[in-house]
This record gives sequence, C-alpha cells and structure tokens, in this order.
Amino acid sequence: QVKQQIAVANAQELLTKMTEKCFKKCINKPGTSLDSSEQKCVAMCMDRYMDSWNLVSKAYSMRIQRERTNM
Amino acid sequence: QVKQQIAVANAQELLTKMTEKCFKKCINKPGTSLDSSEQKCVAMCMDRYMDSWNLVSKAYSMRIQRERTNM
Amino acid sequence: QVKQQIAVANAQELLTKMTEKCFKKCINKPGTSLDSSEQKCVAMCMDRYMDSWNLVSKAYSMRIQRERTNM
Amino acid sequence: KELQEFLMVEKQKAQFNAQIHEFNDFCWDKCVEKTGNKLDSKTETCLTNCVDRFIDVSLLITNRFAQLLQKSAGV
Amino acid sequence: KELQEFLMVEKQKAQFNAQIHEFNDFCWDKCVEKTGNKLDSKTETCLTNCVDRFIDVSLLITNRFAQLLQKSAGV
Amino acid sequence: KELQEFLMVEKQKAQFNAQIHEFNDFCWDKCVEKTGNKLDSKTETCLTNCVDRFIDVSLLITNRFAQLLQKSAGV
Repeated sequence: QVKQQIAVANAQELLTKMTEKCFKKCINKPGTSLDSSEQKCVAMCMDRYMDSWNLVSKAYSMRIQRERTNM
Repeated sequence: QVKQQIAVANAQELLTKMTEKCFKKCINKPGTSLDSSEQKCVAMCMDRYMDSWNLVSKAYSMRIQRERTNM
Repeated sequence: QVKQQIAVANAQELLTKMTEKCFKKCINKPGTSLDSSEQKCVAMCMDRYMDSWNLVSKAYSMRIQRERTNM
Repeated sequence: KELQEFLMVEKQKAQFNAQIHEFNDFCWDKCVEKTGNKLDSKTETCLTNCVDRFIDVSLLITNRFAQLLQKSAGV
Repeated sequence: KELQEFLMVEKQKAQFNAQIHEFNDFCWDKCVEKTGNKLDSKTETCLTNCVDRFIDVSLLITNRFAQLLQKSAGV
Repeated sequence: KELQEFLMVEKQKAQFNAQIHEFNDFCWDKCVEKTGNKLDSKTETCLTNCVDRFIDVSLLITNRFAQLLQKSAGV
C-alpha cells in the first residue's frame, strides 16, 4: 500500500508538471478549443518531458553511485 | 468554525497572491515610499485581480457542470 | 533542541535558495564540469546572497519596530 | 454521520478554492498585461479560455498517460 | 507554562526567518543584477526599499480588502 | 523491525523521486527549447550536465557555508 501511494503520488506530480510545462510550450493564445496542432504539440511535449525525466533520473542515480564509490 | 477557517485561508491566499502580482505590476523601482501613482496602480490591480478571480471561478464551475452532464 | 531544529531548517532553506539563485546567475550552459570562472562566480554570488539576506533581515526588523512604535 | 458529510463538503470547497487560486495565478500571467479601470473583453475571453484549455490539456495528458501505462503493462 | 512561552517565541522566530527568506528571494530577483565583490550602494538601497514597499503594498491591499468586505456586508 | 526498514526504504524512494521532479523541472527550463519528435543530442547532453552541475553547485555552496560557519565560530 505504501508503495502504491508513492507510485500514485509520483504519477500525479508528473502529470501536474507536464500539464503546466506543456501548456506553456504549446498554448500561446488560449482559443475556444484545443486545435489539432496544439493537441499534437502537447502529445509530443509530454513524450519529451518523460524522456527528460528518464535522463535526469539516470544522471542522478549515476551521480549517487559515483559519490558512494568516492567515499 | 470549519467554514470560517476555510474563508480565512481563502482570503489570506488571495491577499498573498495580490500583493505579489501587484507589486510586480506596479513597482518597477522600489523608492523611499509608495508614490500616489503606485498606490493607484496597486488599488486598480487589486480590483482587476478580484475580477479575474471571479471570472476564473465562474469558468471552472461551468466546466465542472458540463463535465457532469456529459458523464 | 527546538532552537537547533530551527537553525538547521533556516540554514537548509538558505542553502537551497542560494544553490538555485547562483546556478541561474552563474551557469549559462552546463558543461562537463564547473570551470574555475563558474566556481568563482558561485562563491561570490553566495557571499552577495548572504549580504542581501542580512540587509533584508535588518530592514524587516526595523520596519517591525517602527510599526510597533506607531501603534 | 452528518458531521462527516459536512466535513467532506467543506473539504471539497477548500480544494475547489485552491484550484481557482492556481488557475487565476497561471492565467493572470498568461492573459493580463495592463490593469486599467476594467478588464477589457479580450482579456476576459483569454481568462475564460485559459481555464478551459488548461483543463483540456490536463485531461489530454492524463488520458494519454493512462493509455501508455496500459500499453506498457501489455494489456 | 515557561515551556509554552519558549515554544511560542521559537515559533515566532521561525516565522520571522521564513518571511525573510521570502523577501530575500523576491527582492534579490528585483534588485540584484550582477554579483561582484560587494553589493553596490544602488543595489543595497533597492533591497531595503523593496522590503519596505512590499510591506506597504501588503498593508494597502489588506486594508482595502477589509474596507470592501465591510461595504459589501452593509456595515 | 522489517516494517521499519521497509518504510525507510520507501521513504528514501519517495525523496529520490521528489528530487528528480525538482531537477527535471529546473533543467527542462534550462535546456529544452523546442519539443520535436525526439530530444536532440545537444539537449540530452545539456540535461545530463545540468543535473551534475546542479549537484556540484549545491556541494560547493554547502561546503563553503560549513567553512564560513567554522571560521566565525573561531575554530
């Protein structure tokens, strides 16, 4: 249960951040609906944000390991 | 009492946001006092921020209702 | 113990803010290491941030005293 | 039992208000440039659309995320 | 009872410090452009004024808000 | 006792994830300009370096702060 709670909290934080970052990147002037190019942009932005998350996560893990080896 | 606490929390959050947003909009170079044009600007900014709050609140309520009707 | 906890919390908040502010000021393009000019910039930025903290703290204290005298 | 219902309703109201503060913070920066004697109609439209599009983006991202999860779970 | 007083004083100190962190964060962005060997006097004046004007704006808004509330309550 | 260990491990994981969210938020703004079909190699390098340099800056500041504290304590 604790594991699930953390997984859910993690996913929610990711969704919140992506919504904010991708709105900023893709919606210059909010219109009466999301047009198809905005939808495409949001979908791509979301994929890139998750790519970035994975890269950052890997870089951070490797750094922690290096610091441990140096100690 | 719970109601009052929420109302107070809500008002405090509104005051905090307005102070920050209206300082940013109205005080370009902080001087030795608030001059009258800065005071006017802050008062107007405050009124507009509350107008905006009401508009946003209405838009959000309507959206929630629409989503419920669609379910 | 309470005193120590507050002192630690205070120092941690200061360290967190300085890291963020000085990274923004000093690291334009993150490279493969911190070069010596970036390190110098970070050290100076850190000193200035603490100077600023002391000034702000003094200004706030004096304001509180003035408000009390006026009451 | 009535107390529980009362508390739940109040909690929902608090969440609703917190959400409005967030929307207003975000959409104010997006839409409001000058603050005159009243919000002009362009700014008003922008604010209303901003809330609705923000929710659209949030739903789009949440649904797509759920699909990706299901795919990766091999369902 | 002494413990309570002690805890209250410590809590106030913590709030005071939290407030300074906020002011410093905000006024640093407003006033500090370059970070050299020391803060120049223009930047120092800006920082001090920034704190005082921020409090002024906060008081102005709070008082005006209270007035609006009273008016709308028909007092 | 096993429960305690389990909870501590889970807490560390949560902190690790929270840290990644912060890094990603910060480094995304620093490094990602356009979002195309994939992150180009320049952006990828920037993101990886951003995390490492952020930690470098944090360590530099923390160590220097500790030195200043020791000096001012007259040690």
